[in-house]
Amino acid sequence: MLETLTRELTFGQAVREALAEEMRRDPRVCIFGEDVAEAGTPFKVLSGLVEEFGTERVLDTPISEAGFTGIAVGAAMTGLRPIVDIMFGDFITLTMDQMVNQAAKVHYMSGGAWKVPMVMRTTLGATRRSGAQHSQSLHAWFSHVPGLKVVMPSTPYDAKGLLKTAIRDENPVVFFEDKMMYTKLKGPVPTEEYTIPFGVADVKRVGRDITLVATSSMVQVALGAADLLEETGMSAEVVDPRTMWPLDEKTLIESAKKTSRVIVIDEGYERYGVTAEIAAVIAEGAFYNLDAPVKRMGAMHIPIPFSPPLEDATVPTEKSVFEVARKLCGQA
Amino acid sequence: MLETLTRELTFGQAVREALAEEMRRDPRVCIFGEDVAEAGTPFKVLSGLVEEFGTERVLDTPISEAGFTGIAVGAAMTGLRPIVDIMFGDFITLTMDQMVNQAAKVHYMSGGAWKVPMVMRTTLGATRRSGAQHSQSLHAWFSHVPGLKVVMPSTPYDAKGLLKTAIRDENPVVFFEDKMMYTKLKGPVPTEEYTIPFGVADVKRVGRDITLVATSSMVQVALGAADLLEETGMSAEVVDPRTMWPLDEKTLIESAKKTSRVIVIDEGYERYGVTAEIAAVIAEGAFYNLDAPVKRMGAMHIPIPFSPPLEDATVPTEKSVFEVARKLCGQA
Amino acid sequence: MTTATDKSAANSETTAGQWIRMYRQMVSVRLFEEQVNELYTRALMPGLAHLYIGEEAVAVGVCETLRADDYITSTHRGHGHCLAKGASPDRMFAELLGKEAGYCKGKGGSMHIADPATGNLGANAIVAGSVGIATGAALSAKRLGKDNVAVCFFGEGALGQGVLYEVMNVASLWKLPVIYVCENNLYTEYTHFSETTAGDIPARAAAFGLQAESVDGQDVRAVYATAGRLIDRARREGGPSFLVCNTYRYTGHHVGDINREYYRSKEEEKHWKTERDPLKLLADWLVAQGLADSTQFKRIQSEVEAEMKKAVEFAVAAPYPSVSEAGEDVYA
Amino acid sequence: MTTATDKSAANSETTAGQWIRMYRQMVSVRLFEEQVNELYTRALMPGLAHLYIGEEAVAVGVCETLRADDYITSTHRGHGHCLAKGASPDRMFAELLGKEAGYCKGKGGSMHIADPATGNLGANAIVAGSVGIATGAALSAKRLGKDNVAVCFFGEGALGQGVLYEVMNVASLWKLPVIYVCENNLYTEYTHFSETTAGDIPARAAAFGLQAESVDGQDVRAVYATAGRLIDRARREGGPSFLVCNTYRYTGHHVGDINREYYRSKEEEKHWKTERDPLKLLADWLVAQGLADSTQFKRIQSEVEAEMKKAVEFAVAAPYPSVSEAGEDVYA
Ligand SMILES: Cc1ncc(C[n+]2csc(CCOP(=O)(O)OP(=O)(O)O)c2C)c(N)n1
Ligand SMILES: Cc1ncc(C[n+]2csc(CCOP(=O)(O)OP(=O)(O)O)c2C)c(N)n1
Ligand SMILES: [Mg+2]
Ligand SMILES: [Mg+2]
Repeated sequence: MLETLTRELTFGQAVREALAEEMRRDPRVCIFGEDVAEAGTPFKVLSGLVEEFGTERVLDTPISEAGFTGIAVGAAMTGLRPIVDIMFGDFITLTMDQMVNQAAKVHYMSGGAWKVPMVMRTTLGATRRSGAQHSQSLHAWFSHVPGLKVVMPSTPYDAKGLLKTAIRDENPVVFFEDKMMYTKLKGPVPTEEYTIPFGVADVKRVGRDITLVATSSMVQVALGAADLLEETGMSAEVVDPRTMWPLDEKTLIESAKKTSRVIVIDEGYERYGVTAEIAAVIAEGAFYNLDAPVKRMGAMHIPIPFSPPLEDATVPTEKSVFEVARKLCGQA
Repeated sequence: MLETLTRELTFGQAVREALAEEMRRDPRVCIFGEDVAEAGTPFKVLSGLVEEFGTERVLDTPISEAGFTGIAVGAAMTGLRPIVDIMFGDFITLTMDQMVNQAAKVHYMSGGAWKVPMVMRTTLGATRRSGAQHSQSLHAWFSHVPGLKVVMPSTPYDAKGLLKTAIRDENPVVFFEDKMMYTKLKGPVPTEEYTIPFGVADVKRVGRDITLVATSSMVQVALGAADLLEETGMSAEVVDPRTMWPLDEKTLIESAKKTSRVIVIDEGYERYGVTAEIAAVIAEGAFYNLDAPVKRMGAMHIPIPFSPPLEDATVPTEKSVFEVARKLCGQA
Repeated sequence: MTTATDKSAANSETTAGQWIRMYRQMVSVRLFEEQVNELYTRALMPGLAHLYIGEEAVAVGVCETLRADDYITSTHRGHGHCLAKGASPDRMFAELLGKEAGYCKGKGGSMHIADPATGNLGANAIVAGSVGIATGAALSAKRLGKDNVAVCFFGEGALGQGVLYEVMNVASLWKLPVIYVCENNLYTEYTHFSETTAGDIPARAAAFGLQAESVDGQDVRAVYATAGRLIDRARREGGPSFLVCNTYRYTGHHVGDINREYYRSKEEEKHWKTERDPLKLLADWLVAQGLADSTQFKRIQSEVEAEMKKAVEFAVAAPYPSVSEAGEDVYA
Repeated sequence: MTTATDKSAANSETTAGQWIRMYRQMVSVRLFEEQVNELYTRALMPGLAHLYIGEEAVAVGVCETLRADDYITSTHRGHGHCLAKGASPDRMFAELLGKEAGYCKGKGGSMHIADPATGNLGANAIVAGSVGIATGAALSAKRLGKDNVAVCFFGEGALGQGVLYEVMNVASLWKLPVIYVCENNLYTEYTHFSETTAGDIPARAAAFGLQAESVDGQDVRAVYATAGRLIDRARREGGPSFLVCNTYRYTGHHVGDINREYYRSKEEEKHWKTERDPLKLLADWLVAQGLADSTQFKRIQSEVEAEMKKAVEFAVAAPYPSVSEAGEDVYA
């Protein structure tokens, strides 16, 4: 294999690069959303795209999440490959009908006659001091809906490779980006073209004593916890499913069988959240190999409070994961 | 205790009786929705209410699910106790912003200053030949949202008692009714006033060998399966959580500990559905007592097809539950 | 209100043959729907259906001005649009019966017929559910440099849904080739539209900058002329428009809605059927103009009757999909 | 457009003392916001805030015509509404800093201040998120036989959201005492409103049967007169209305939006600040009328400055809530 050149990119830069490359590759790809053009979104993730691709392909919309998502569905059915930008994941509430009753079902209801190759990019994650309506991680809803695919990248590398796959997919794909990572997380990204297939979990760290299944923002938390555990002589494996649907059950179960102890960590609300599905899958699939119950760590089951000390308490941290892991292994 | 008179009511009659009684009891209670007044809804569940309470309290709205749900939130904050009627549970897609970003969070975001005593009544359930946009069971979404309570009655008795509790609750409550039960399911309902507290599971049938946790429409399926199992000498316990939130974890775990085998049955999509939460709770809480993995049976992970033979295949049946139970107990 | 005396291009060029073709199309829709009712009463059709009888001039008048590569989106009351856009009755009946030979392999049913070959993006069981799709199709046409247009049919009940205004705003800003056709048949299910619709209907669209007109929806010549003008305008990049067609459904909201006197009088129904029948109005005019005589109408009637009978037989005899197909077509 | 020369009741009865009170209120809003910016630049405030500077005449002109028991709902740019409706700066600053002493115990933050004592149903971080709430409050007022009204403030960006039209339709049908106040400050985040708003703004409301007017939002006397008239009308059961206030925000979309030249010119900003300043316009008029002189304005300025300084000190010194409070106030 050829040596691959890589650079360090931020998460936001990796997303932008994926978009730019796919827009160059396929003239049908276009972007709509609020303040996506000159402003490049409030997160500045799209900066520069309108300059390269013009306002015909990077379209500022009114504040009409349902409307422009619905327009994307129709555009996708008829020859474009739209990417809609939903600024805060909390606003997907407004798009549920278009995504769930329309986008997700068109292909099936039409007996395969029509298809909807669109991507919704949106955000998740708390601790930004943005209050209860700008801090939720609502990916569990879309994960529950047949006909949609749900992607949750945790590194710049994954973000780029998975977003390119999403754009080329023939189905509606929802792509959740942790808003705190855009500028804060850097990582290596090859200069060469690559894509990452859906449904393939990534073992972010190999370990022996416990498996930490973590998604999106929680992958770095899990890796941090694994470092802390290592200092106490424990070896943690960190597995990132990367896509909620399709879900790579096999890799999750294999890791659980190997380590016999599992914590599932996700930033969505814990109750009826994605940790429940993943825990249930593992508890069933690795039933005869588990030495302890599968633990789940999600956001507290409360609206996200604004006040910093309260907000910080709602989300799993390296320390809290470390402590739960120690306890689960009978070390505390 | 006095002897209580009971009659047989249909599920729909029990719902109507609860509404009528609470409207008599509290003049602040009012109903809005589409075709709720003279038409009494397409399911005829509200027939007669407008005649008794007038169009000031039973209000026909435009086809504006988001709009009238939002109006209910504001009305609830300022002195009314609105009940909104969302005809098909599939249309909750349109209300997610009002329910999740507004109703569920007002109390918390205001530091307890305002409250939102409203009820959303809606439906779930397939096999009505209504197609993919009129057959979903989407209660998992609301169950995931802190600030909401979620109720899923399975009998006329429970429907009446739980609905009265919902109307008296000071919080937004979502009440899911299986549309197939309205006229098809009859059961005893006392003539005397009663309410049923939230968060208390009901053991619908006591058993020994396996626990069938079932919700809403699936309770009758589980009871039927239990009958079939009995014929083969197996004793199944049927536990109905009745409210998804608050969830009576204790009763579920105790039953699991007793029988050591569990199937969780619900008509929502299985993936990332409520079966996942319940299975995860039981797998954790009864970890040391389970003789087999917790099994989950939900709707197939596909949009609900119209064609009868296909639609029938999407939902758990007495027979399929029976078979899974036999297998789980090593009998097949 | 535009009348048939309009001297629009579309109208003046229309030949006798075209009017007779439109007459036949209207007969087809009516007889198709009569067969649907028959299938329902003979308990051969699963579920319900919403008949278009009485409104034939709208679908036919509009669709006759469209090309095969123009798009339409339709509603729960969609058989008329579907047929008028060119679908064959046999595959439509097959779909209504949930058969493999149906347009959607039986997965869609009455409310979801879709057909790429005739530009039918799909009927929709969500009120206003397709307004985004139609607008998106118009966006594709514009971006891909084609001169085709999209027609979005909906009942006046859809005026209650906010998403309509969201997409009209965008269509107006982006000058998209889309025509919103509002079929005002006076009722939304069981409620008169005046109870749910404030203000002035065309003014609503005009306020968003759309060209807005009203037409007698029982007069196919008027519909054809006005729709033709608006469609032509859209094709020549004149932007979106809105057309209210005032019409009436002769029968119930759905096939099971038999006793209707609590929401509308028999006299009212009779008035429309006898005085305002679109087939009769066109036939009378053709006769008065000396363009056709009653033998022609009789021949058309019996030809179409035979065609429908054959189509029903085909559908009744056709096999159901095999259960294994339930899991197909979820993802493209 | 209504001007200050209107001979409305509200206006002619207004005394010099009232105008001076309004001047002081506008100064309070401005100085409050300057302190917010200061707190942000000193890194004492968590998150961001959206300043109301430049728009003071709208909140003050409207709220001065309201009673304490009238309701308002507000937006992400809500400090001005809150203060004008009677909130105290100290508890507001405390809320912005996430302190226990804040209006929402620190759980809400800048975008969620709510206060039953002053009829403030809450600011809202969802664009158009409170339109249902305000309309529902008006419904309560009407049903409970009170004569209070609800005012719904929103930016012109909310015109993109369909739910606004849904609730205006209902308000019009049910003749609810609600006034929709659209603050057109020309920009939605970083995009000029003309790029996202088709047609004619007041015509949109008029088409739904609302009384619709526009007013110079920099002229507090004009706002006061026109709002007073519409509010009075609502109170006397004249139904809902819609008031566009044409205004401008002097600073960025939020405190961090410093470099704005890519979306608007410095000249434009300067023009509004120097020619159209609401404080200056009122002061000049008061002087011209001989109702006040510059010493009075100076005194007001220094009194308010002192008040704000004290309020900030209170807030900075106030304690955070204890972490255990995170779990409180989720359910009432
Ligand atoms: C979002 C949504 N709400 C409610 C319904 C239930 N529903 C089906 S048809 C209908 C009335 C539609 O009236 P209109 O749009 O005038 O069409 P018509 O039936 O008169 O052709 C309603 C309320 C629905 N299908 N979708
Ligand atoms: C539903 C929703 N979409 C997008 C946003 C992000 N957002 C916050 S403020 C804003 C612009 C609002 O503009 P406008 O309504 O004119 O109010 P202004 O900021 O000018 O006062 C946007 C798009 C949001 N908060 N809610
Ligand atoms: Mg209608
Ligand atoms: Mg603005």
